Amino acid sequence: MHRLLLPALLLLPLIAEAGNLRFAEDQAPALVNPIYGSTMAEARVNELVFEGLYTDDTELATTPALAESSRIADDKLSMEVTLRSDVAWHDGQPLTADDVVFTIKAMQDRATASTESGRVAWIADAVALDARTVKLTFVRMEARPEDKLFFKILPKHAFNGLPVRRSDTFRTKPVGTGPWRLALFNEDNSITFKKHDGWRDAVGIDEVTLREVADKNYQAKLVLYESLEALVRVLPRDLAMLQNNRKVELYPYQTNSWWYLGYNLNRPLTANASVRRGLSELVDVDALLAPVGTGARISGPFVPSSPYYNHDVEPTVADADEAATQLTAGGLVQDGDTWKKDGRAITLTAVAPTSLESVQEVAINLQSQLQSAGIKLDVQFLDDATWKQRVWRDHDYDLLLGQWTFDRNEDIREQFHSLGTRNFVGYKNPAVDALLDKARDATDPYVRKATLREAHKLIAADQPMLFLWTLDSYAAMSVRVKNVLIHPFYFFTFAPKWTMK
Amino acid sequence: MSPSALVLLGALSACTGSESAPEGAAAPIESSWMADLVAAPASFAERVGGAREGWIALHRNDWRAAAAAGGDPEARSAREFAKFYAVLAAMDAEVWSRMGRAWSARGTLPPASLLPWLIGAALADAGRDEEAAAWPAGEAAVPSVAERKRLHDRVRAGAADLGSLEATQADALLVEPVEGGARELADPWVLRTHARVSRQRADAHAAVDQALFSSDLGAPLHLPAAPTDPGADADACRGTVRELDASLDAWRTSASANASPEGRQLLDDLRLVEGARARALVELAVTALESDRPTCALALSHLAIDHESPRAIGPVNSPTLFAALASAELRVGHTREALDAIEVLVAPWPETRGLDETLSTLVVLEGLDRRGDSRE
Amino acid sequence: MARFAAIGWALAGRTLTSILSVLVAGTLIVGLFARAPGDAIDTLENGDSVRATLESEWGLGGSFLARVGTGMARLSTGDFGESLTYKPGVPVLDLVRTGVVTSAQLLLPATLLGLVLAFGAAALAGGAGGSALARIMRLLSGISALPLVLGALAAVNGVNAATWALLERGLIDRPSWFALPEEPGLVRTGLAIALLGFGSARFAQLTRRARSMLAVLDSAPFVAAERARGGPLVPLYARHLLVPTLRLAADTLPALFAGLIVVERAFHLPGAGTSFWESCAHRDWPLAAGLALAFAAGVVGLRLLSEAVAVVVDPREREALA
Amino acid sequence: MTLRPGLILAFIVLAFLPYDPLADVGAMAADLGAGPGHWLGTDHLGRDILARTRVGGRIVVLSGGLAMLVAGGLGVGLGALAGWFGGLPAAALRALGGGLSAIPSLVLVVLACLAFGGGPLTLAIGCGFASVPAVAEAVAGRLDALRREEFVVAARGHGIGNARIFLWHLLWVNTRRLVARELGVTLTLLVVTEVTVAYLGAFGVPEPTVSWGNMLDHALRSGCANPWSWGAPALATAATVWATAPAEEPT
Repeated sequence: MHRLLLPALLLLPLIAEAGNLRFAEDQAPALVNPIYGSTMAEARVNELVFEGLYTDDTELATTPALAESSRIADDKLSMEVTLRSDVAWHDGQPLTADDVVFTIKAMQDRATASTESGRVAWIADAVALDARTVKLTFVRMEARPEDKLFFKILPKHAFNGLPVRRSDTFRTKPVGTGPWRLALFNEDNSITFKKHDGWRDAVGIDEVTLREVADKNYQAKLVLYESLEALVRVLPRDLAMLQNNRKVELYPYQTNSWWYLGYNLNRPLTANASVRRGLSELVDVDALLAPVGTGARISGPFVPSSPYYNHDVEPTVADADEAATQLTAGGLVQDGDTWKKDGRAITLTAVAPTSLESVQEVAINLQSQLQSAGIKLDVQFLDDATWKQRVWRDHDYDLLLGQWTFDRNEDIREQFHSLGTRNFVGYKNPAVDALLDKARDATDPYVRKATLREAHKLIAADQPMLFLWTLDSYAAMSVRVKNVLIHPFYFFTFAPKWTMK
Repeated sequence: MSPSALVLLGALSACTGSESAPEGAAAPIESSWMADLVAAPASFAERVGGAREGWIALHRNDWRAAAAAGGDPEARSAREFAKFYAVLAAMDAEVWSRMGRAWSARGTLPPASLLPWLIGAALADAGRDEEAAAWPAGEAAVPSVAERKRLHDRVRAGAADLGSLEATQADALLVEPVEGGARELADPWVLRTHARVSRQRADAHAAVDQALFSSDLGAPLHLPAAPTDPGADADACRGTVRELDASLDAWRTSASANASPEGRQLLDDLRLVEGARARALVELAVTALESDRPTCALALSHLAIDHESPRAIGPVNSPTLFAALASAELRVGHTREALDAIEVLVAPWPETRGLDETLSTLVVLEGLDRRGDSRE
Repeated sequence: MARFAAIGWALAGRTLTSILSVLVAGTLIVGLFARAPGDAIDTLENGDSVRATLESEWGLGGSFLARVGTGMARLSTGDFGESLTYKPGVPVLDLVRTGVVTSAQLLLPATLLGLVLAFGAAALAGGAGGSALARIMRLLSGISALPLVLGALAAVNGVNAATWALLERGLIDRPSWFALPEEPGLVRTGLAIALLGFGSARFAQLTRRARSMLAVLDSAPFVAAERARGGPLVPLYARHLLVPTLRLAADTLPALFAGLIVVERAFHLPGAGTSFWESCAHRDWPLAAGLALAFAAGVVGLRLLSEAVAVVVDPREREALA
Repeated sequence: MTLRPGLILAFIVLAFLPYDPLADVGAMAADLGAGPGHWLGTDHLGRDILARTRVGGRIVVLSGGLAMLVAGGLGVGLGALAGWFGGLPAAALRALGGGLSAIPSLVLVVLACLAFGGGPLTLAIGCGFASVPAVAEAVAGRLDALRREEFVVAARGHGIGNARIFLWHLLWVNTRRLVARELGVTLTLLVVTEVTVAYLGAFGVPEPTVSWGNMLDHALRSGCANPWSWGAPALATAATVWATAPAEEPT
């Protein structure tokens, strides 16, 4: 019975002191360890507790965090990073170069099985020259390696060597260098963080508490009832309630996420491009969007405000006749009011993740529209584990309703390159592959923009997916929280500057 | 957003939450045009007079229709145009400046391109001479660009009409072929030309006393004194907005309590309070931008937006609000969010396409080496 | 002595069957879990990149039968292992213990409340009777038949809204238990116990069983004799009701577990019910199997206990066994 | 309350009157209150609530029926075997039945939905299996008690074959009311489990099949615009549970 859980049984009532910021997550992180954590909830908690060599400044430009300075070698194949001297771990130990080397080696170690190893794949070797300098050699030439040194650093002394295990005692008492230290895992999955007094800068809020509120209906109400001071994502239907309230302020923030209806290109029916185009033209997307909330239609794999969005490509519009010609061209026959292939009525199976908010409403509307157009669609709602197996590995579906969220670089390579690890619709277009490679290597922003807009056009023409919409997302903050600056992806990067009245 | 389909906020919150109790002292709003209108709804007809359509268009922030209606609405819309273009012109110069700085810091500026000359031209045109000095100046090397510059000079001198610029807005100023693609360069003068011409037109109109649908709330609103620590500026401005909200809530409750049913309907259907509040906050945000307090301008713009239709121009969200928001986001360093705000203006205002393109190039430039990440 | 031996043998037989039952339950649980699509590795973000290493470490590789084999092998040697994805690395026995302790604080009072309500209503109905009382009883059992989900959510939202209305008008200051389901406190636990004991048609079932038990006793000859002698009826009833009530409790416990999961999720109470539900969603089969087995063993143990008590207390049971 | 056959017939007929859940979807008619076109108003997707509550009965009839069939068939079969022969089969039944009944029925149904995918079929078979031990124990107990009764010995004396005694005298005459009560409990179990599983997560009856659990879950999740959207399914569930739970212990 590890020590920490026992005291939690006392469950002292968590009353709202002045310095206690309470925020809600749908699900508390199972593990507070950056080399294993990768859901958004875990990324936000890691932002409170750990630090990387570099981070974003308030103007979202790369700025040193644990690193004091760095020197890139002339051949751009290696660099030397000098660490700050005034940094202490939460348990008082000083930060050393060995910690940085240990973290990189741990993430690259096979037996550790770190799901974040992709972040250090570009580092060939890491050597500690002295207590405060690390020499990194790269696999390829890197123009600005600092942009890729955001991964969080772990204390070597808190582990007993490699391989690192999920069940190491580190999980009961995570140690970082961040502005808050993890004080207590509470019984009801909430986590309490206390200010790290030895941090290199002032921390405005004494205590931060993560509350696990699985039922989204309560989250907005708890902000109204002043049981929570911050809500990371407000549901569209709660906007009106919170906008009226003078004790809460809404902060819009940019997330590059869009919904799509994917076609399985490995299935004979949906492998045919005209069938896909026909199906897309049967769907009235604006009617699907109505129950979900405010958002904007898209015609390709980018959000409309993205630099790579090609505005010359129009979103598909519901057009029954055009759909009919496309489906007939695709080899389907319209018999009465149902579509048939080789004499048999068309029945498609669609899968959707239950964890996606309002996905049930969208699926029912979609079924209703396709049924009145003569195509029977049955939808299966899968929980996360079944989704991964059915969609990511077995590709066992005809249609797929889902959402992708990208960070600021909107790198669609994994989704649309024929070798992409997340290209589970099975999309292969050599021209698009060439464009994606060119965009990745381009050093001229105009060229990258033009290339990816061209890719947008080609992908929209191939229609591997019916691109649906992007939704507006908001965070809600109590007015008692002052000086609020929200990082669009990691949310808490500037939290040390926040204060509470 | 058609006026008739205005969202009645009260109905929505009945089920999921309760109205917050109003508090805060009454304010001199009683002497504002809103108070007179609600007290005597019948007076709306004669205050609007002949240009009824114009005033309705002004209420919807559709300035072109208001200008076409002539009379007072035309004068008021001319002033709105001038303010709108002034904000955009200043932002345009800032985008060119930041792109120039970011690209030269990276050291990969294409030598054979006209881009450096354009950056210099934009900065010089905006009067930022010491910055322009670092960039190539002199005659435009490409004849079509020089010809465009002369067209702008003629329009600014009044020798040519603004309409002649319309034809040029459809595509880029210059398309430079580059290895495996093309570089579409935007026109660096168009927004300052619009700003100057609209300023001249606004001054030509006599002052308008009719304050209907204006940002005048009885007592002039002032920016709070800039605090010593720039970080706390946003909160100081948020404080001003909270005081304004408190007095607006107090006035609204008392006004609708003793107003006639038509007065109350006018108040709710036309969203008079939300509209006037948004206009007042936008005016404050523009002043904050001019006095170089972007974080304050950003806070004011966020609080002015009607979150129910956040990407549509209407009685609450005016074009200047989006311009001020984009400019504030850019100056605070949130280039991507600035692009998000400008996006709303590109369709109704084609002359902003050039600014949109240059801004999107800056966004790409800043993230060129970042490692992309995606999640379901 | 022969009689004692016979009883001993019979009880030993019963214990053997009980152990066999727990094993049957274990195999069923592990089998169903191994059949489920998607495994613990799938719940990890980009888990596929580390599938090979984790599959061998967590015993998830191989065919369906292989997975059931490893699962049963580990369980039978008492090695419940560690939670894989819900609370990575925490030994399953710890989680089961804390879960059962927290849930017991709900289950036992709820069962008690259910029985007290049932016997109270049964005694009242049996006594003066009269249509008014019967109508109230029917209404109560109707209300208790309302889905527990609705009762739980209505309770939470209703109590919150009422308190907030009072709070906003300044009539009361902020109670420490406000707002449900977040803040721990007596109101939250009390509501949970009341709903669990009374909800999902529990009232109707228990009252029916209680009334039949009382009816049997009322007509029993020795009770009539005792009443004729004017002696104290209550201890007599108590002695005779002990065994059937224990058996009734043993039967209601499994049914209460369904209500437990709903109540724990609605009131955000961290008990065995929430842990079980989360471990299913996370495909954390060691924890899910551990929890389900603990509960199965608990139910079988309680049944065994009620039989043992019956044998000790009731001579007729002893005869039946011999 | 003993169920009058007429009531059951009306319930079944009402449930199976034609209704196309998908054709009823219409965003324009979302969240209407009770009105002329829709007596109980519409839900957040514009679908008529009265019609859906009525059609929700299909799951009760179909899945409920299947669950009772599974519970009845297996339960009576195993129970009769153990009751009639006693000894080893009785012990085997007690072990098997004990194991099955030790797992809470919701856990069994959830694991079945996890393994075979949610839906009315899995729910029915899951609830059926969860009720088998109760039915088997009831039947075995009664048969075991009756086996030694005089009238059985006397019947044998009259030369009536074992099979006839077993089938008519014991199974039909004496245990049918007992089995009916247990099947009533099975039906209650199905209705309650369906609502619980729909609220908890991914395993309920999938759209667009109409079920009270779905209706209740969607209504609570999408704000409480029209009170009937959660009121109607809740009342329907309560009425069914109340009706199928027999008031008195059958002798």
